[in-house]
Amino acid sequence: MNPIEILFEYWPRLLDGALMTLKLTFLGALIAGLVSPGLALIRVQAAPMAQAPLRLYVSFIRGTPILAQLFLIFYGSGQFRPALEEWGLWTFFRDPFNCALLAFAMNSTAYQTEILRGGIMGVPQREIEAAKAIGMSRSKILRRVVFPHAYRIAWPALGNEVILLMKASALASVVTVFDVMGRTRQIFSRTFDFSVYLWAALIYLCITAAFVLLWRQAERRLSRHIHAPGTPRASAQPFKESQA
Amino acid sequence: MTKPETILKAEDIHKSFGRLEVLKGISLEARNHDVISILGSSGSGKSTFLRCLNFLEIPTSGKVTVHGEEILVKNGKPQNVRHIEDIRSRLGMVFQQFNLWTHRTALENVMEGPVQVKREPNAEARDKAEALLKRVGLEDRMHMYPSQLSGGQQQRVAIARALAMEPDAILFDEPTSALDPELVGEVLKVMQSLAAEGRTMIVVTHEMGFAREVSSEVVFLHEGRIAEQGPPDEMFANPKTEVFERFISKVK
Amino acid sequence: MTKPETILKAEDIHKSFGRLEVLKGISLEARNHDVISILGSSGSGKSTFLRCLNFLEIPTSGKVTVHGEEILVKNGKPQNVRHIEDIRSRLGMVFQQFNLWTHRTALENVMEGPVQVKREPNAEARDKAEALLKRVGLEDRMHMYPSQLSGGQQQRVAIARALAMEPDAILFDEPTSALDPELVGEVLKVMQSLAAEGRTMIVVTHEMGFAREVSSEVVFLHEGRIAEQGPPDEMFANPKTEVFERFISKVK
Amino acid sequence: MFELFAYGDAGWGDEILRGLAITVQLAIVTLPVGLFLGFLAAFASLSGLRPLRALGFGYTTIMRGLPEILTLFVVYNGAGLLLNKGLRWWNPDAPPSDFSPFAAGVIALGMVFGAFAGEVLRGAFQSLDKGQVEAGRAIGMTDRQIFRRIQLPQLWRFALPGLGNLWINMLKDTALVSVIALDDLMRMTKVAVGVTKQPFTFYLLACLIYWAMCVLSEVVLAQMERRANRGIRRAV
Amino acid sequence: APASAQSLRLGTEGAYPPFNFIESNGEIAGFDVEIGLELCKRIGVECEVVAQDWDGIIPGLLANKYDFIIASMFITEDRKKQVDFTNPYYLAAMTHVAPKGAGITEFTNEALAGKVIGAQSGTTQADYVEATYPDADIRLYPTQDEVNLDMASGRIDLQVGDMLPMLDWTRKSDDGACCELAGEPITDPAFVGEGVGIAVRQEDDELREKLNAALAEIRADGTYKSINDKYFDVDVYTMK
Ligand SMILES: Nc1ncnc2c1ncn2[C@@H]1O[C@H](COP(=O)(O)OP(=O)(O)OP(=O)(O)O)[C@@H](O)[C@H]1O
Ligand SMILES: Nc1ncnc2c1ncn2[C@@H]1O[C@H](COP(=O)(O)OP(=O)(O)OP(=O)(O)O)[C@@H](O)[C@H]1O
Ligand SMILES: [Mg+2]
Ligand SMILES: [Mg+2]
Repeated sequence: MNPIEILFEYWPRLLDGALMTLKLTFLGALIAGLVSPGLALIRVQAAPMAQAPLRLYVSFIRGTPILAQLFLIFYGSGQFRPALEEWGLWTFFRDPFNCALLAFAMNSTAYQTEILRGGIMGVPQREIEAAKAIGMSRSKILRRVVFPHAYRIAWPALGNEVILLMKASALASVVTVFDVMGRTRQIFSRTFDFSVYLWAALIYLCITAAFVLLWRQAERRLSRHIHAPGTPRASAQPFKESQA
Repeated sequence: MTKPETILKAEDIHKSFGRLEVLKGISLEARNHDVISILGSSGSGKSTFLRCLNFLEIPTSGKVTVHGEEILVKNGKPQNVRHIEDIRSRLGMVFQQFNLWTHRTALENVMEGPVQVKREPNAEARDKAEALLKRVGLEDRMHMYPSQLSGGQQQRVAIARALAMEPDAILFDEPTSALDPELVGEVLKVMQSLAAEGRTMIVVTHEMGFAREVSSEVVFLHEGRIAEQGPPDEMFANPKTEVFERFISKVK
Repeated sequence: MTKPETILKAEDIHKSFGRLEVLKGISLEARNHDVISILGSSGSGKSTFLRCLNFLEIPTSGKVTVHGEEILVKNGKPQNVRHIEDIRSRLGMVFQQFNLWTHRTALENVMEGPVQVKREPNAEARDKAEALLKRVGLEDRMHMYPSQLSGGQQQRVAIARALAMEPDAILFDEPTSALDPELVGEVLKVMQSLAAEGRTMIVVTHEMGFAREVSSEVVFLHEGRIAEQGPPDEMFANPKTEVFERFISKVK
Repeated sequence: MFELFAYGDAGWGDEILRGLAITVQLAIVTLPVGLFLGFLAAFASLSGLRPLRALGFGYTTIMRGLPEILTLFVVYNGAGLLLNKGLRWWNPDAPPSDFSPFAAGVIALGMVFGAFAGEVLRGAFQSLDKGQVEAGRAIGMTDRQIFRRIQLPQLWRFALPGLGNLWINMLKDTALVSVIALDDLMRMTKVAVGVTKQPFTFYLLACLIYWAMCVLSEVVLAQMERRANRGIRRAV
Repeated sequence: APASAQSLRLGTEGAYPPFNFIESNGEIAGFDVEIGLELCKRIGVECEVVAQDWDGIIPGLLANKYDFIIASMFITEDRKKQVDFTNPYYLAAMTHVAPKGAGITEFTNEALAGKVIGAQSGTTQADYVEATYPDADIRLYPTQDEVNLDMASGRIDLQVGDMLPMLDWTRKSDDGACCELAGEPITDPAFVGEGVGIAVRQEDDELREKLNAALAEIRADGTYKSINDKYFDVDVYTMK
């Protein structure tokens, strides 16, 4: 078969896989995105002792292959089925999709936490003071000043992390979740036609490219205030951020 | 005009950083319509004192009373932590480096406090903010980001931001010293007009002209203590202490 | 002393960056023992000319002859590319920013050229380097890294590095202008002693004192051309062109 | 439980250690291959020739955008087929050639490492101070000498943190070769799980071993960075 | 061609007990492997055993990672397009396996709709499941070991596997005790084909012939039977 025929015959499966890849990536990144701000705050503000478990967690995630984490969660949970059933968690762990998502979300949480921590530490102290000076409460300062800045600073790194997550999601196929990679291997084991791998590569590259474009678009919106259009910049501001 | 009432009172403020005692017991009272200038050479503790007034620095000990609301500090612990945000919202502050929120436009900077802290409705806050920006001469710059404004314009936005909270008094920490000389004037003019309106202001400054002409009282800090204090004309004409004499001879 | 012979000759050097013509035909001849100071206001092309002499910038056209070895450039293409490294090794260069190799100690910086380019044996190069560092007053700093040295010390190492190649002439590009004022003296002293030894030197400088007292000839560049040229005493006493007159009145 | 990890026929200690040895071997052999490709990619991206630059850009961009496991499969399944097809086209009687999982692992991981390293090295080259190079030119050094004596030693300082991260990632990525039946640490763990039916125990053990290797690497890298920065920060 | 070589490489999977599996000493063993090694002996060559994941087992042969595959591979039309097979060295049937007491008796798409059914990816079992139960929730695993592992931990309701390994697993292993064979053996020739064969590259006719001859020899002289009896109660060559 030639590459075009392969595509004609198997595109529904590949599409199916692509949707699964997107679903895993999106949900994984989203869950991590919801959890990481709180954890990042702990990393910035909490006492060193209180941070210890979090640091251990981050170090473990960063120091172990995600494949191993995936196996640990998926097959490992099977070893504890009676206990998990007792706590009512087995229905969750029974589904391989949940296990894969859990692994990716935990993984991404660790990375996103560290990235966001860097962002928070980069927020200009002076702007925080200005917020204190008008009597804003701590939580408001976080919401209105700290996080908008922190996200702008962290944005490019967060984008990279999402791409890494998307690539990692290709491992889901080893625990029977059939993403692009899984579908590809399945088609290959049937046709032994190498070109299906090239189609898979193309799919991944397209997803990445589309994502990069979107992310940049968002970044431009987020950093409007830095390179805002249409005003004389040469004549303005002898004092910019950096000169403080 | 109303009869002068005490708006802000600081009693025996002490502040140490580690082993370094920067403020060694400062008391000050600001009544309605007072414009108090704080002078002193670099490192004498002017900024630290100002920041203690609205608890951006927590004093080591002392008492601050704003319009009846009082906070007592002992051993570096404010006795009534809840009131701190309240006191801050009653004292406007204008910083040397402006400290505008770079991710918000001029208008949004000014609206932020009323909407977020005082919970005013958006529309109302917007009207007020527009009026204030007009007041400081920036009606045509309302939708610009701080990075698009000159230093003098930024500082005027910062003043409008402080005014928007309708504070009982405004604290200024060297509001013109980060500005290019040619931009200083526009900010001083706004401050002068605030003084003329009868606003209560406490101003740390190196602008002798302002201190002499605008302020109702001058306080001279030296090594963490008030070395001299009084109406500007008198003080500048007859410096009583040697340190103040030396100071004015240097800065003129 | 030997009779003056021509060491370095530049003929009709042109240099453009894109459409901007920075050098519009400069010729210069340096004979044995000459110390030529190049003056000129910022942007007049001094650095560019100096860098053209040892082909750190490739001139657009012109001819450079060093001690008989000549390189002709036409349309931005040197006609004899092989000789470029040769010419460079015969002309020492001392940069404004010193440009010491940060990953090598002072001694290693000085030894690098003789060992790597001239293929001298290590031991010999080391002896010579040590002598040179002593010569510039750094015998006790030989094993330090550039980051551990003051600016003046770094520049003296850079001079020793240039000397180690036993060059026919040394080019200096504003060797003191990146230095704190208090460190300028030590470098000028070393340069003065080099001049006294009879070294051929071409120096881009803003140090009028050096230009007047040490150099045998002064060249004043203006907008990419030599506006005036001659012995220093004469030139400074009777500026012939208006631009040079304005220049010396400004820098004094 | 500890008899599970015993050394010898009964326990899995020896198998896992043997797997660990393969993992370490794979990483150590891949490193120079990846660095070499990284330098090639960096030179290509910095070259004055437009096609070469495009090639460098294409390689680094595509490789960084693909899942590592896909690269591994492409190399493992595809390269072998291609190789043989090519050989046969060139010489129909040629004996089919061999392509071991180890070689596939080295090539695939090396290509991934090379793409990321290319970017790290390019950045490092670009952050080198121009004056340092000019000083070399000014004493008549050739471009080769300048590269070897000046740029390369200073490059490490800028590139080391990035390369260190890549090394740790690569160490972890070696786990992927278990999927193509190379008997590395991860695969031996899988085998042990298959027999003992104790997935949690063994996968946790594998995680701990990888973790230890990464932490050790970090310690060594920190040491190397300190060395690379000697002479940069003031020592006094 | 490798048939005349002094040594050959035998490709197998190593995750398919009792046919091929890795022992706790790291050696690959099992019925397939023993038969394969015996055949080598008869041909008169040394054989090295190479483990290969199932997905890549045919590409591996084509890429010359080994010279023949003896890995319980069904002889099917699809595969014949890529490789050649020897005569079958045992007969094949597939079976359903369900947890004990699951009470699954009816094996139709309707009855099993929504059930979680497992199989090893890339096998004829997988093809069978996908073709027969399109409405079920199908899970495909890289190895049979992993299907078993997940069946034992209760993630799947039903699996389709090779008859013999499944018999072995449910009767002899601890974790397999959870489950039992269900329904009739599946012998549909569309899936099971002619039986289980040894795969060689299509150009290696000579090797194929030698393997066939050797197979007939061990079958005739009883060597086959003695190996067979180490693993199974029935003669897998005839399934009787
Ligand atoms: N956060 C801090 N930690 C330690 N020391 C501090 C801190 N803030 C200020 N100081 C010290 O307190 C002293 C007074 O500082 P302060 O900023 O109040 O002086 P100032 O009168 O405002 O001077 P300037 O005119 O330079 O602004 C200085 O010696 C300063 O170094
Ligand atoms: N690489 C370059 N590309 C483009 N223009 C350049 C380059 N180098 C120098 N120029 C331009 O050439 C002109 C002369 O520069 P040059 O550095 O020679 O001046 P200079 O006399 O040394 O000035 P200074 O005293 O400031 O060092 C300037 O207008 C400068 O902008
Ligand atoms: Mg101050
Ligand atoms: Mg210059």
